[in-house]
Amino acid sequence: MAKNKDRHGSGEQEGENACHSGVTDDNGFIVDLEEFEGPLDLMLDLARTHKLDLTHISILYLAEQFLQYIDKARALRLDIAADYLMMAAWLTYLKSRLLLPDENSTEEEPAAEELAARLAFRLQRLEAMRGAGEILLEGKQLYRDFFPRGEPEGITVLRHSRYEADIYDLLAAYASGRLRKVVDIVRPGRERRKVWSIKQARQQLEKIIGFDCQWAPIDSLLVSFLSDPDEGRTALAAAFGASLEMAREGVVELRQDSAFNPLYLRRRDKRK
Amino acid sequence: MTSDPFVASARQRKLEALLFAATEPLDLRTLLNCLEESEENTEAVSGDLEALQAQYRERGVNLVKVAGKWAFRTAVDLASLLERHKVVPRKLSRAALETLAIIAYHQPTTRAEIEEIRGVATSKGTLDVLLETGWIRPRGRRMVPGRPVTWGTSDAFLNHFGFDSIRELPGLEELKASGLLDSNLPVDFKVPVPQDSKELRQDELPLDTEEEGGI
Amino acid sequence: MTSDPFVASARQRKLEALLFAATEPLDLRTLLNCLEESEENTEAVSGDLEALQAQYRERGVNLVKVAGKWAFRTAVDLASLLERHKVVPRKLSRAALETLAIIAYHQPTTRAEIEEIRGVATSKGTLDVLLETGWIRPRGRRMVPGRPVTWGTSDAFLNHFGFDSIRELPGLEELKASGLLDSNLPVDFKVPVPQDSKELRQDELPLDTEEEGGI
Repeated sequence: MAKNKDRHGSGEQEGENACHSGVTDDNGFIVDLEEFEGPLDLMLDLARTHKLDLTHISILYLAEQFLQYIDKARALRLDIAADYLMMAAWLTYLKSRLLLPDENSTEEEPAAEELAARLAFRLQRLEAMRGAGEILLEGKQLYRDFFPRGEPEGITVLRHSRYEADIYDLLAAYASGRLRKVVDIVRPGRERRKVWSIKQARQQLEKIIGFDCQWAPIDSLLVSFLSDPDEGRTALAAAFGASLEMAREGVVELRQDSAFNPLYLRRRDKRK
Repeated sequence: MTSDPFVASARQRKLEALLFAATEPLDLRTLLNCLEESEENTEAVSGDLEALQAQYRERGVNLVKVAGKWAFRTAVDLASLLERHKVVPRKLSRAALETLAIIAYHQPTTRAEIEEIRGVATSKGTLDVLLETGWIRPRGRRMVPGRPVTWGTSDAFLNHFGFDSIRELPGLEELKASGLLDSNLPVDFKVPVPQDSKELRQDELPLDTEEEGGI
Repeated sequence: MTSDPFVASARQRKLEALLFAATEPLDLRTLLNCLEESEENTEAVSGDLEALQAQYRERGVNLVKVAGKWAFRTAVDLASLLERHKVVPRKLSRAALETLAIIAYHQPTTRAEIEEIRGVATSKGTLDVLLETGWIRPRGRRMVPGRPVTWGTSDAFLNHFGFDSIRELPGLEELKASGLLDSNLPVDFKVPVPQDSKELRQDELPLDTEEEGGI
C-alpha cells in the first residue's frame, strides 16, 4: 500500500503528526491514524488493502476490519479522534443489526441493509471523486502539455471618453451657479448692513451729492443703493445722522417743510 | 508542396492576427467587436473560426476553444519539445485535489456538502489554496439556513485544463450514470449535472458584493 | 478549399510550436538545439524555416527574421486591428457643466468673465475637458489688455443638446417657471439672450492662426 509507505517514509512530520510514529503489527501493517483524513479515508484504505470491491462490498467485513484497526490503535494507546470512535460505535451497531435478525425493527429505523448501502455509496462516491481529481491532474494542462503564445503583442485597448450631459443638468448647473453668486452678494450684505453706520451712510451720501445740486429727499436718494428693502430703516437713520454732521460741516444743506415730511438734502454750492 | 502559401480569406487573416496577438482567449463577441462586424455576421465569423481550426488541425500550433473562447495553443503532442517553458504547478495536497474534484463535479456546492462527501472537516487552508489557483470561485449563497457560500469552478479552471465547457470533465457521463454525482442517496436518483454557468441556480442567492472572495 | 488542413512536415510542426511558444526571437542554432538536430541538418532546418515563411506569407501571422532571429509576428497591415477602441461614457463635473452653461449663455465670454460669474477660479482642466467634448470653441480675443480668448459654443453643442439654435436655451422666465431659479431674485438679475453667431463681435479680434485651440 503505497500510501502507508509514503506516509511512514516521510517520518518526522510537523505538528500533530510528529508524535505518531508508525507501529507495525504482525502482518507488517502500520497503525497510524494520523495518516488518514477521517474514518471514510481509513475505510477506503482498508477496502483497498483487503481488495474489497466497493460495488459489491461486504460492509460487514469492512466494518470488522475497521473495528480491529481501531482496537489495535487503542491497544497501542494512540490518541483516537472522536470521529473514528463515533464511526466505530456506529459500525458496531450496524454489525449487530446486520448479524441479528431484524425482529424488533420499527418503521422509523431504516433497514440495516439500507444503512449498509448508504455507507457503501459514500465510500464509492469519495473514491470516485478521488479518482476524478487524479484523472484531472493526469489530463492535459496549460504550461505543461500545451502552451500559449510566448510573446503575444496583446490587443491594446484605447479608451475614448464620450461625455454625457443632458440639458437639465446643464440648466441646473447654470441656475445654481448664478444663484450661488446672488447669495454670495446678498448674504454678507444682510449681515453687514443690517445696521448702517453713520460713516457708511456718509460715504454713500457723499457719492450721491457729488454730481447733483438739486434738492432730493434723503430716502429716495438711498433707495438706489439698497439691494435689500429691509435695510431702508437703518439706512435712513444713519443717513439722517450723517446729513446732520455734513450740514454742520457746511457740506450740505437740509430742508424739511414740516414735521414728518420728507427730508431734503442738497450739496451746498461752494460758489455762494 | 509544403512551401505553398496556404490561403486565408481577409477575415480569416484578421481573426488569425487577433488570436495570435491576444494575451488570453477571446470569445466570439469580442472578436466581432474587434473586427467591427455586425451581429448579423456572427454565423459567418463562427464559420471562419471553424475553418481556421480545421486549417491548423495538423500544425504545430492549434486553434482551440477553451471556456467558450478561442485561443491558439501549441499542439499537445509537442509538449516534450517545450520543456523549458514548463511551469511546474504548485502541487495540490490530496485534500485540495479531492476538494477541487468535488467542486468541479458537484458544483454549485457548499462547504458542508464537500465535508459530507469527504467525511471530514475542510480546513480553511484547503479552500484558500484552491482560491489561490484561481480555479474555484464563490458563486452565490445557498437558500438554506446560514446562507452558506456555493462554490464552483472558474473560466481559469477550464482554461488550465483545456476544456471548452465543464461538460467535458473526464468520466462525467459515467459518474452521472452511476448516480455518484448525487449528493444525496442513490435511491433518490436525481442526478445533478455540473454546471458552471454564470447565472445562479434557483436555490442560489447572489453573494453580497463585499463578501465576494470570502469563505 | 480554405478549410482544408494545410500540411506541414514533422519538423516544420516542431519549429512552428517552438517559435510560437518562444518569449523572444530564436536563432537557427537555438532551434537546432531544441530540435536536437545535429549541425549537419542546419541547411535542412534553414530550408524548413524558409518554407514556413512562405506558407505564412499571406496569412494574418507572418514568420519574420529580425536581427538574424526568427519570430512569428502579426501581419503588419493588420496592426490597427490590434487596437481596440473603447468608448467610455463620462459625466461632466459640476464645475464643467456650470462653465459650459455660462459659456453658452454669456458667449462670447472670457475666462475672467466666467470666473467673475462663478465667483471661483476656473481650473485649466475644466476648460480642457470642455474642449475635449467639442462643445466649446475659442472664438477670438477680447479687445482688452491681455487679449484674453473669448469662448463660445460649437455646432456640436447644439447637436448634443438637441437645439436648432442657441436661442432655444431657456430664458430667465422659463428658468423661474421650471423652478430652477428662485422667483425672489434681485431685480437686476439677468439671464442674457445667448448668441453664437460665427462673426466676431465688435470687441473681438480674430485668433492668431497658430494660437487657435490654445487657451
